[in-house]
Amino acid sequence: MTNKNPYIPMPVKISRIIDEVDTHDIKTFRFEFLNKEDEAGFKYLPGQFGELSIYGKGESPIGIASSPTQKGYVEFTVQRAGAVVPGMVTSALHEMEEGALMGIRGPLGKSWPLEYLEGKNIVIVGGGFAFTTLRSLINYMIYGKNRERFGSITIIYGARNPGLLLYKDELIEWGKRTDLNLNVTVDKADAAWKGREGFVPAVCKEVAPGKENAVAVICGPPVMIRFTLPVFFDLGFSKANIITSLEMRMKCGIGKCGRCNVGSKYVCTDGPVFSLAELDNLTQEY
Amino acid sequence: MLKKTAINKISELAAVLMEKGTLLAPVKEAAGFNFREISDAGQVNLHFHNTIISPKSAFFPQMEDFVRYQTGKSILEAAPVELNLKPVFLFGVRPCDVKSFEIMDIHFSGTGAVDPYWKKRREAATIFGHAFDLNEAADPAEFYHTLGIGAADPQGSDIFMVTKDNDLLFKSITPKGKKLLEELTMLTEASAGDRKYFEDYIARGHDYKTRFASVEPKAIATEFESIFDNREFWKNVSNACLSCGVCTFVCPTCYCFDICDETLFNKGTRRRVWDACMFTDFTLEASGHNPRTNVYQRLRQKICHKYSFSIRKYGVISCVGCGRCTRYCPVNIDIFSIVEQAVKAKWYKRL
Amino acid sequence: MSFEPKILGIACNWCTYTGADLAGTTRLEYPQNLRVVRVMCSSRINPSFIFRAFQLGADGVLVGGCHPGDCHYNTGNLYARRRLAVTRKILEFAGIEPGRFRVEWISASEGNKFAEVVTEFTRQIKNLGPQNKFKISQ
Amino acid sequence: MTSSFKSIEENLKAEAGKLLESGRVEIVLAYGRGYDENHPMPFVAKHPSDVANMVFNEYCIHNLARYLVRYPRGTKIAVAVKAADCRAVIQLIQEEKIKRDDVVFLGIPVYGMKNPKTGEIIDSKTTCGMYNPVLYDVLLGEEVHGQKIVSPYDVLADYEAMDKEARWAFWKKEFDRCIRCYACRKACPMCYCDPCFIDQSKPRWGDKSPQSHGNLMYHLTRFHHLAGRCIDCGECSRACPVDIPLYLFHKKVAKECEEMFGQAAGMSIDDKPALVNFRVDDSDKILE
Repeated sequence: MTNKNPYIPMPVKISRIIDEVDTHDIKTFRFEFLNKEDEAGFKYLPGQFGELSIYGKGESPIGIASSPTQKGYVEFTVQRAGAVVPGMVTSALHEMEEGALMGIRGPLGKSWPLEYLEGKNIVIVGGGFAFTTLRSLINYMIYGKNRERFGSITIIYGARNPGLLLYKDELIEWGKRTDLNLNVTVDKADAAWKGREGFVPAVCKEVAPGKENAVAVICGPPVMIRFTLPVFFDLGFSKANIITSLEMRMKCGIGKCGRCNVGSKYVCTDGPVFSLAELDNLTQEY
Repeated sequence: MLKKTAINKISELAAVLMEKGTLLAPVKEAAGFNFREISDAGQVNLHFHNTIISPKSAFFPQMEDFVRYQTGKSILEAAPVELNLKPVFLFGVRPCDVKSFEIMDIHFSGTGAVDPYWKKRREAATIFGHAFDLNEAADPAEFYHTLGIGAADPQGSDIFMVTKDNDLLFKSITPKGKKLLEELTMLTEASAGDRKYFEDYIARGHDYKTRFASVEPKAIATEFESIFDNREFWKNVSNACLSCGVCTFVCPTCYCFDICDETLFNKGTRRRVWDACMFTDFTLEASGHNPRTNVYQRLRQKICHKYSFSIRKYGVISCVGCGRCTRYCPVNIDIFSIVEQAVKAKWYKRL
Repeated sequence: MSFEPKILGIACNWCTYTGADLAGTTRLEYPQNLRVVRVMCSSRINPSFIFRAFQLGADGVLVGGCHPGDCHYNTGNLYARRRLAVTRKILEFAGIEPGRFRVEWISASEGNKFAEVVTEFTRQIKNLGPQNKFKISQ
Repeated sequence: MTSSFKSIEENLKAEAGKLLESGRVEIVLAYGRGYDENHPMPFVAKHPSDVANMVFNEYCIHNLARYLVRYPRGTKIAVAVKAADCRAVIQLIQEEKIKRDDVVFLGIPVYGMKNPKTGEIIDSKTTCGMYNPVLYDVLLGEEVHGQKIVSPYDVLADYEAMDKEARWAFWKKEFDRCIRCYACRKACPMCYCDPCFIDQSKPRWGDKSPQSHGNLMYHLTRFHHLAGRCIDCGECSRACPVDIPLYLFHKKVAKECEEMFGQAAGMSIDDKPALVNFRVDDSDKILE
């Protein structure tokens, strides 16, 4: 994208919409590029994000939920925002139908540190809606020969109730694999739920992944992070080996507009992926 | 190359430049001077100290249109707005403001993604720098000297102008400036006396003191980092702050912007518009979370961005001491007083 | 072609809007220039509606509410009276002809009055000509 | 002739010191040193030792009522108020943003205040033209008597005499200069909405870019929101970096409100703001 204007979105078609949860406010959108060269230029890795762009509404930075191993399309899982600030883009997106055209800019930001993760035991901890880029990472790591590049993979994923779990079909597929230690939990079970019940931090403690040669990748709501981190500290994980993804208001996504500035970093270009050790060096304003 | 003309013939020069392209020069308006596109050569007025809005608006206008679209129509019909610029002559820029372009270059085109708008506008422009009048007292708000910028520094300009009695001397600094100066046949050759005067003037510019003694810029970043969490300090210096956008809008090195879709009668434009870290909703996320809800956090962001983050990220202080923020602050907050206090903050023990 | 003004009507649900209905059902004739928006009470009208209407090309704005004392919510129109009086003064000082903005109290039974007011106001706006001050050019 | 600024400063320091010492208030809002004599700043004293840094001179024009709503409800605050500032505090009490019991009015009777940008005396031109605070707990000087009383609305005469075309041309030109820095609303003691209507995205009342239509919407609506509430301190106009004479419009609206509703803003804590009030016998004439 060197010669292209980085502010102009590429046209895409919504080829599929998946209603993910019972509350119908989280949907996964599958986009196909209209121009082949755009698709070829959109080289991304798990953890990066894109700006979903609808003219007349604006742009919204969203993590990429698909894995680069899934060819021919990209997926974004989007929650309709608007509890406090009306989410213009996400509301409009939720009204759209398959076949509609819109725009994407990206890929933006830094990915999960795949090279660093190679050869290590990976512990993935996700909570609620923040599971999207972790899903990308998991699908990337378990794809074909990629799996050999990583050690054991432990997944701990929680939602408030069974109806709010994302990617239900994939969870079933992952559960069948022997090379994954999948732990899905809900805060509150319903009659049909046969899995674990309990909060993510408690499940982490129970599963107790070993710290040896291990990296924890954690994404979730602030309250989950707050109670999960101490568990990993107790397990002996160092701050350099706990990795997370920041959320910040972004506009341009390319480090120009100044909005996502935290200390001397821009979340959009220097992040959104940071290790806790890196975050410690940042000013605490995010 | 050094050339000259009489100051009262400035409108003739303006007319020539207007024929060659777009001329942006100081114009006297109700509240003071501002750089404007000149439509009448008589408007150019060099009897100014400095403009209200900095000349950054020549390269980074308050509104920059990206795309025109129509609601209800396909994205494929949206049309990017192409910048087709004639040569631009930015006339009468003060040395401190010239320096600001260099700092903004690092941000917009020197690191990471290249901002095509800034780059194109910058390439289209020829800058006529203009020394401050050394016989006039410095404005109390200014402090460019403190930041190592002389009142008559020609670096960064393509052509640099110095006033000598009733004449205006022009010296080419860059090849681009030299080429233009050669084309400006209405200017006359300067004498040897003029040349000496010019060189002396530039040297004198370094002795032209603005209000503060020099400080060590490199030390400042560290100082600010060490007091970032000193909430008491920041609350104290921001007690008066109204959290308006004046300081950032007049600043030559503030670059934050918003990207807005503005639609009327089904026709719209996606454009960038200046934004300010001092506004309450600057960091408000769609989730409702806002990491900077207090005035002190926003003022701290603004000052640390210029005097600490920028040094760490780009290696320069993102401030040129033009004094605009201080001059136009409704409650007289002075950025450099805060910097001074911060440097002393090690000893600043407040309960 | 003669000038056909665009007039925005904002009518309260309980009186003026019902009055307009009555004018319609009794087949009273009045000009077609008025487009009516129904609100629950004249006090619901944000003055910005009126500024915005003028910006988006209205040549006149007519507000209709219950007669003072008859408000469905007891006092809504009494607040509205003060507020809209200020709106009028602001428009006037900004340079908009005051005749372009009118507030009328029209009850549910006054179909006749509704037709008369609309007729008279439309004529007045026609005399004033197009409103080009606030109007945003397309 | 000017007020004795020095003695006001002395009194201010003494009273502020006493109030902080006794614990009657937690905060004193007053004026402190700026980067030079002509540029004093709003100043917050929290300790008796802070009062030494207070100043008062003819450039202490800021309306400190602006800062009252920044502190949590119930904070005991003493605030130095000139006549217009005092009316702003009263208006805030009327609007129940603060409680009378939480505020100590340090009244400053004064004339000859100057705008540091222009050096002109602002008494009735851009402020309400009163010299003595209408309400105070402590008076920091002698009441001003014998000064010429000038109606604050006199400056409007030229504009009221313009025909509507000229007035529109005047305001269009002024509003078009607006750069939307929002200094006016931030300097205004009565502008405390969060979020401000112009920052809302649903509905979006005006675009963020500084174009004619958005500027017009922002300013007219702001004038409307301040109708019957503006106490004519003139801070909006002085805060404006491009010198838009907002005070003229505010004065005009205040004048009309006073004529229509028989009440000026911020004159008594027992009043109700004119636009959240009504009289059954309000005349329909006001709509004509």
